Amino acid sequence: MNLALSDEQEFLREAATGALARVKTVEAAREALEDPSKLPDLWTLVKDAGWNGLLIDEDHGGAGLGAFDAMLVLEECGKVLAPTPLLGLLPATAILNAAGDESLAAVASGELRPAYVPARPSSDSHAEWTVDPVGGFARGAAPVIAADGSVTGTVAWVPDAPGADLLVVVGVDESGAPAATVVEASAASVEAVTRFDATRSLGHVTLDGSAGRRLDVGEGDLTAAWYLAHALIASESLGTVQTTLTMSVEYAKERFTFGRAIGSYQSVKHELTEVLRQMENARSLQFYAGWAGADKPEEFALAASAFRNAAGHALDFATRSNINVHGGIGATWEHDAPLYFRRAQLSRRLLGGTHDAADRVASELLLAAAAA
Amino acid sequence: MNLALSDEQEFLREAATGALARVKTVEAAREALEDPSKLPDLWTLVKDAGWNGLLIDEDHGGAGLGAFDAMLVLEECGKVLAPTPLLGLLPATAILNAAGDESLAAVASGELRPAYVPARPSSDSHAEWTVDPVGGFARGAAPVIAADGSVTGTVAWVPDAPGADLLVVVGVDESGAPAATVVEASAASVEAVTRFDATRSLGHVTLDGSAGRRLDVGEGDLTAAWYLAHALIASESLGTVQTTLTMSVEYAKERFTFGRAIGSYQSVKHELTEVLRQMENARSLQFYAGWAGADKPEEFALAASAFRNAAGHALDFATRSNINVHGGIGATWEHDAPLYFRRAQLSRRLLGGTHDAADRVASELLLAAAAA
Amino acid sequence: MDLNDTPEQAAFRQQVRSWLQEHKDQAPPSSGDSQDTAYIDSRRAWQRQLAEANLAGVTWPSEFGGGGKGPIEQVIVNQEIAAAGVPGILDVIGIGMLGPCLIAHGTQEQQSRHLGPMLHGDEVWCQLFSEPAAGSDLAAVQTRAKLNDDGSWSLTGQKVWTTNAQFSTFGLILARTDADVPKHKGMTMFIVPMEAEGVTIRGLRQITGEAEFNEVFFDDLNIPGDAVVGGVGNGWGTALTVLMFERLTIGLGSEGFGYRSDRFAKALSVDTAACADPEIRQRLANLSTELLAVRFTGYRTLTALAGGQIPGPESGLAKVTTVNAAIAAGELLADVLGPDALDESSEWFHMISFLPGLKSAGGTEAILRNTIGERVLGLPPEPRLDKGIPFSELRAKEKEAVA
Amino acid sequence: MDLNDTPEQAAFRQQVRSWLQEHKDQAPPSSGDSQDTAYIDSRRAWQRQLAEANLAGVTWPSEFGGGGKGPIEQVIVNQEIAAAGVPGILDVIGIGMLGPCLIAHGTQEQQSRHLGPMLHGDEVWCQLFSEPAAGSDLAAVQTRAKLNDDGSWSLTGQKVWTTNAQFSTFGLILARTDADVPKHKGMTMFIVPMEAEGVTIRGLRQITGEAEFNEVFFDDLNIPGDAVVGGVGNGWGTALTVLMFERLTIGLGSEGFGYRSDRFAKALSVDTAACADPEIRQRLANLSTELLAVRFTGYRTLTALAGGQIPGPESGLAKVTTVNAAIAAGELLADVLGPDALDESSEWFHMISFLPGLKSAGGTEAILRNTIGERVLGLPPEPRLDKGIPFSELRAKEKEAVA
Repeated sequence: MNLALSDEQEFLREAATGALARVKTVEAAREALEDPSKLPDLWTLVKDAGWNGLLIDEDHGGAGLGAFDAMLVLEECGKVLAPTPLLGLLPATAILNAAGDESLAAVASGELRPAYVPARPSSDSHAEWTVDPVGGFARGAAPVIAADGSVTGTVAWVPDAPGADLLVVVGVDESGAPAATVVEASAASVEAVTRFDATRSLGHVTLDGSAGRRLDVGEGDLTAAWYLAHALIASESLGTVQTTLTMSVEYAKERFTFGRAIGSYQSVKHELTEVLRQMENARSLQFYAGWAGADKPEEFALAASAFRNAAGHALDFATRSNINVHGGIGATWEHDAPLYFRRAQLSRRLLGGTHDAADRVASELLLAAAAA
Repeated sequence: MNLALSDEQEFLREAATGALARVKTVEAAREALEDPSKLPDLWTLVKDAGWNGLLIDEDHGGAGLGAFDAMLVLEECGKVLAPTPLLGLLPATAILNAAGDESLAAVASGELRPAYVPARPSSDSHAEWTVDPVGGFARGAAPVIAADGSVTGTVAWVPDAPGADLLVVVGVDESGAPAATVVEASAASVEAVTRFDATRSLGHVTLDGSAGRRLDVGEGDLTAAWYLAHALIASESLGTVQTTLTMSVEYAKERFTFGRAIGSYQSVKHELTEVLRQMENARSLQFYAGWAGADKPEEFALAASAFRNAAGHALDFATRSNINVHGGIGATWEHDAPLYFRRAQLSRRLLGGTHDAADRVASELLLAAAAA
Repeated sequence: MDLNDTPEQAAFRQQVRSWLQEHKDQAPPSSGDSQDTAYIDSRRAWQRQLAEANLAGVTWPSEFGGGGKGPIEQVIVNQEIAAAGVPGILDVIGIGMLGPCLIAHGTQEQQSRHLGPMLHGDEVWCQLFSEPAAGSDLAAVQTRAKLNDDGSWSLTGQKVWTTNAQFSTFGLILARTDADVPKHKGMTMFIVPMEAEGVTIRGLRQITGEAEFNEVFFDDLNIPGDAVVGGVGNGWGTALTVLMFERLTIGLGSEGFGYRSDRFAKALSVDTAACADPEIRQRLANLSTELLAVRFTGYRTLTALAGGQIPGPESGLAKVTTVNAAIAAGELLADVLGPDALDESSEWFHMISFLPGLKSAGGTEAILRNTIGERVLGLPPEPRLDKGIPFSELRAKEKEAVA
Repeated sequence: MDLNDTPEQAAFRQQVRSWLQEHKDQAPPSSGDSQDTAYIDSRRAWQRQLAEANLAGVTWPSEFGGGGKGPIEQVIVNQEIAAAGVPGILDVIGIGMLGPCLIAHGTQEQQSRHLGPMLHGDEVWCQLFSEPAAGSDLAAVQTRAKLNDDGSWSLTGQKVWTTNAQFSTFGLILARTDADVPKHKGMTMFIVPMEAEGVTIRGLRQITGEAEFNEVFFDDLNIPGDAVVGGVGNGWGTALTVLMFERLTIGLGSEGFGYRSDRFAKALSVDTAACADPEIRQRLANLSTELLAVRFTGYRTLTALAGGQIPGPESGLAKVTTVNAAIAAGELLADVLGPDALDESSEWFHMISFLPGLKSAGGTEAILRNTIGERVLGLPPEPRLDKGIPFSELRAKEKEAVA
């Protein structure tokens, strides 16, 4: 029984820290709010690090690593708000890899960048596969994929869709069964949208009988991709939480009020201890998701959903608490704290939302209980 | 614009405090956990104070007072966990009074004690009138009242039903429209039940074609009775919150740890300030319910539901926090703190539950928004 | 218990209403760009009209040009102005807090020179208390006023969170005049000219992107000796008067910054999926319950005011409740409406972006809860490490603690 | 990253499992009345069997009769015992915390006299640290041990929250031997006979109605000089060792007191109305997320232990998480099942009634968060008013402050 990282994983993490440290990503996150062109293009950095091939088998030119390794990379990206296209890319590569698709070599080499166009698996409370709508609380219908791979439907708020070469679209076939197809970006319409957090590239994807290559994948692969995306956004959130906790603790030691460092007051001390508690819980669930992803696939849905739920709540709490600890100055444009708050506000509403991840935890537990 | 109590109301409150002070109700609340016979019978006290006739018109022998006056009395009862039958009695008298029923004189004189057998009005999310079930989350069907006043159905956890002479049953007629009938207790089966809080007399009422006198009341009267019951249990809760806050504050001044009174620590100070905040909010909503009850009937449902929601949450928070402030000793059998905790645990689940009161707040707001 | 007007109040309300009916078309829009001089001028002009109709400074004594009325009448005016959909006075801070302070502590010269132009909007005022290192701990101000031989003062330092500074003529500033006595003792209040040389005003952008506050820098500004308000060394006492009137103004203000449950319910009511979701309903219900409570807490405060009582620190709890309920509302709305609720064009963008800062505006929640716990519940105070220590030593201690 | 056994661990697990298969029918029921001597005796006998099979004191050095194994093996034993549905050792406190303390600080005589009978369940031990006025602030103990001329000690005072006192043969007690030095300095640890004259044990009933703890009164009890453990005046250091082993035992314990999400889900899954309610689902999900996290926090702690690290104060966060999640579970279950969930016959009665007390057991959440904030996050400490002051003066100060 051992949850320690392997040497390779430690190295992967350090390499990521080092590579990302060479770009002023946090500064860019603020500047891009007013001038999107200020956002650095990290695609070359991603390719040089080989992250695009992380989940692709070695015999297809990838690194053949696992979900947990991908989580470690996303965590480092989250620490510095790095605008990498990995959240959209990695689940796409996982599906292509499962299908042994012809595009794998080009994807592993970085010639082609795919993006995952997600669909939400059915659950005990929702019989259909669904997608995120542009707005409103009702779920959207999943795209319909024909036998020839052509696909029709609309999926909103797709991470990293703008600029992608390939869209790996998850939807349902005529019989309503989950299916996937890979579409040339040129065959689809992708409306680029950014909201509140300039570092997050999103797209509204509209497919209108768009030609595609039907992928030979099973329901399990498509379900796994959804939860992989959850584990990745959760890891990214976990990284951001770590950064804000460090910021808050430093400030709480230096800022004085009524003759004492504010960190000596229980109100501040206990709030930061609560951030630590939530962060450590999310960290523990990251191990759960990593372990289940590798050794216990039947628990991956529960583990990844619980991880996202915990990390999402931790991110909401930590970013607000970071502003509180800093006082008024922490809510000004020039301060970094609001950038992490912006990240939290948007992340919370992507990929079904933290709220849906929680519902999945209930779904998995209730199904297991009924089965037992 | 003036929310001050009238002199009569101040007098009513002081009289209640004085009358209840003559009985060791809190001590009895503990003893009755092991020996129910230790529970004092406060019926005579109630009659002497004239509370049984509080809501009955003067020309029927009552005091002709309003909902707010009744709330003030229940608040005093809540402060000392007094086991009066008022929660079940007062809404019953309100219905009988609206119907100008022949029993009013006997009820006002205290010869007969009625109990309200409640039904929950329909809402935007539930089209039918329903009742509390014995167990489980699904709502029970309201009793069916025939044209001749006879009634069939089961209503669980009815406050103060055991020992009542008359049952004022709210249900629906054959057409599903709300109706009420008054049944001799002897014509119904009332199973006395107590759970966790020995001061709370409850009954499972089963009516099987029980003969009754159909009451000439409108839907408005029956809806008002439901919300009156909410305003009363909320007032009772508010009283209990005040008592626990006083206990906690006193202890926090006297108990020392690490060389300081525990009340000087922010963790304790802020928790008690939070109890104060929730208590004051509930107090404000008590005024809202009192005002709406008298001058703004169309807002009474919203006001009473919001009041119960606020007071219910305040009671949960205050009774737990009272135990926390007292530390381990506050969770021992001989201490008073657990008695208030018991009250909170049970009250939270009666009359549809705090949870349903909150749903009503949403219901009223959404209906108003849709209408606007 | 009665929320209706007395006959006198009803008559006053009618009179206010009819005046507003007559003049409302001369009113500028209720909101505009606070950087736009033309808009601000229109608001000045409108304040002047209100003042001439005795609808500004309603509670000011009539000898100073005010309405000489009570708090209820002030609320009636606020309610009618809101109902008429026109803006109220421009200089809420001057008329609500600083003018009353001059009336309480100012010299006759200060009163006759300043109160008229303030009331009529000719001269807007700002409050210069907070500093980067003196927020919740206001008595820690470092802005220094040095007495010159000619009896004038030289003012140097930085203030922050200053509303309206960009178009103010005067400001009331709390400055340290003696650093060798304990911190509460060595301060003095001054009137400062905001358009003078040596005063630099810089907008302070919030998360919203708007400069809702300012930073104000004083570089050796010379101010005359008769600019002292309330006496040299009495700055803290004078400041407390201002803060008391601030609570009073908030107490009289209409409920919570326009964060009203009916607005939120309206936005959700159009989404049938959300309306049918019990969890969404519980969240709407809980935050609405808090906001409804705040409304009636306001009426309770007003009842106390009308009874001649001054609102105590507990009135700060209404702010805590309002801010946290509005934060919950922002989360709920964005969860239901989706990321578009976060767009700058969204009705909710400003609320969601502004609230994190509002949470610590006017003192952090922690300090507020300390004050209430000690002054209202009578709990023992925290150990204070800054009591009785000369301000200069205190600063030195902090510096070394961090080093 | 791997949660599976190594070949050696698998072999050990197999060996434990087969022993348990062979002997499980000789085991008493896992739960029984702790006031019932017959039941307790059956648990003693079972512990003896476990000890002879090296399944008690797994991590004790073999020279003291222990298994001489590591923490992982201890967990494997715990897991297999749980899986076999048989009770574990009776004297968790003795074997988990007090025995290891004697091994660390006891004299050779104390070790050879006590460890064997403790291990075999012939003599159960209890921990006598907490007092009515010394809970979170353990160093405030007032139980007094006076040195007699013959070198023996006279012990007088009251202890509280003592588990197993009613059937313990010995106790390890923290007593004040010098009140004229600062509080952490004047304490000493002793071994006390629990069945002697001058020891009164009184059950302390909880909200559940059961006496899950005891109060223990010492009235001039005479104890020999060689009953001192770890040296006179070193009581605090000795106590810290016990507390460290307490954290370790908790770290190795199976997850949170049996408060498991699958149990709660099972109870809800039969109520279709509840299962269809999004708000109920969110509540189940959120508390379950916390409990799942605690399970893997346990594995992380174990990884650290296996790597030779001692669990730090942060491990206390798992207790906070577990207690609060279980409280949320109790609220949820009773909301769904109704008042019958509060009946003494209910599966949930004990949890709902016991948790309010458990919240402050072993130190309040506030003190725990202080410790973690200071020791883990490195935040500055609270001002301490009791530092360096002789204990006797400290008590006087408190008395006058309250008066």
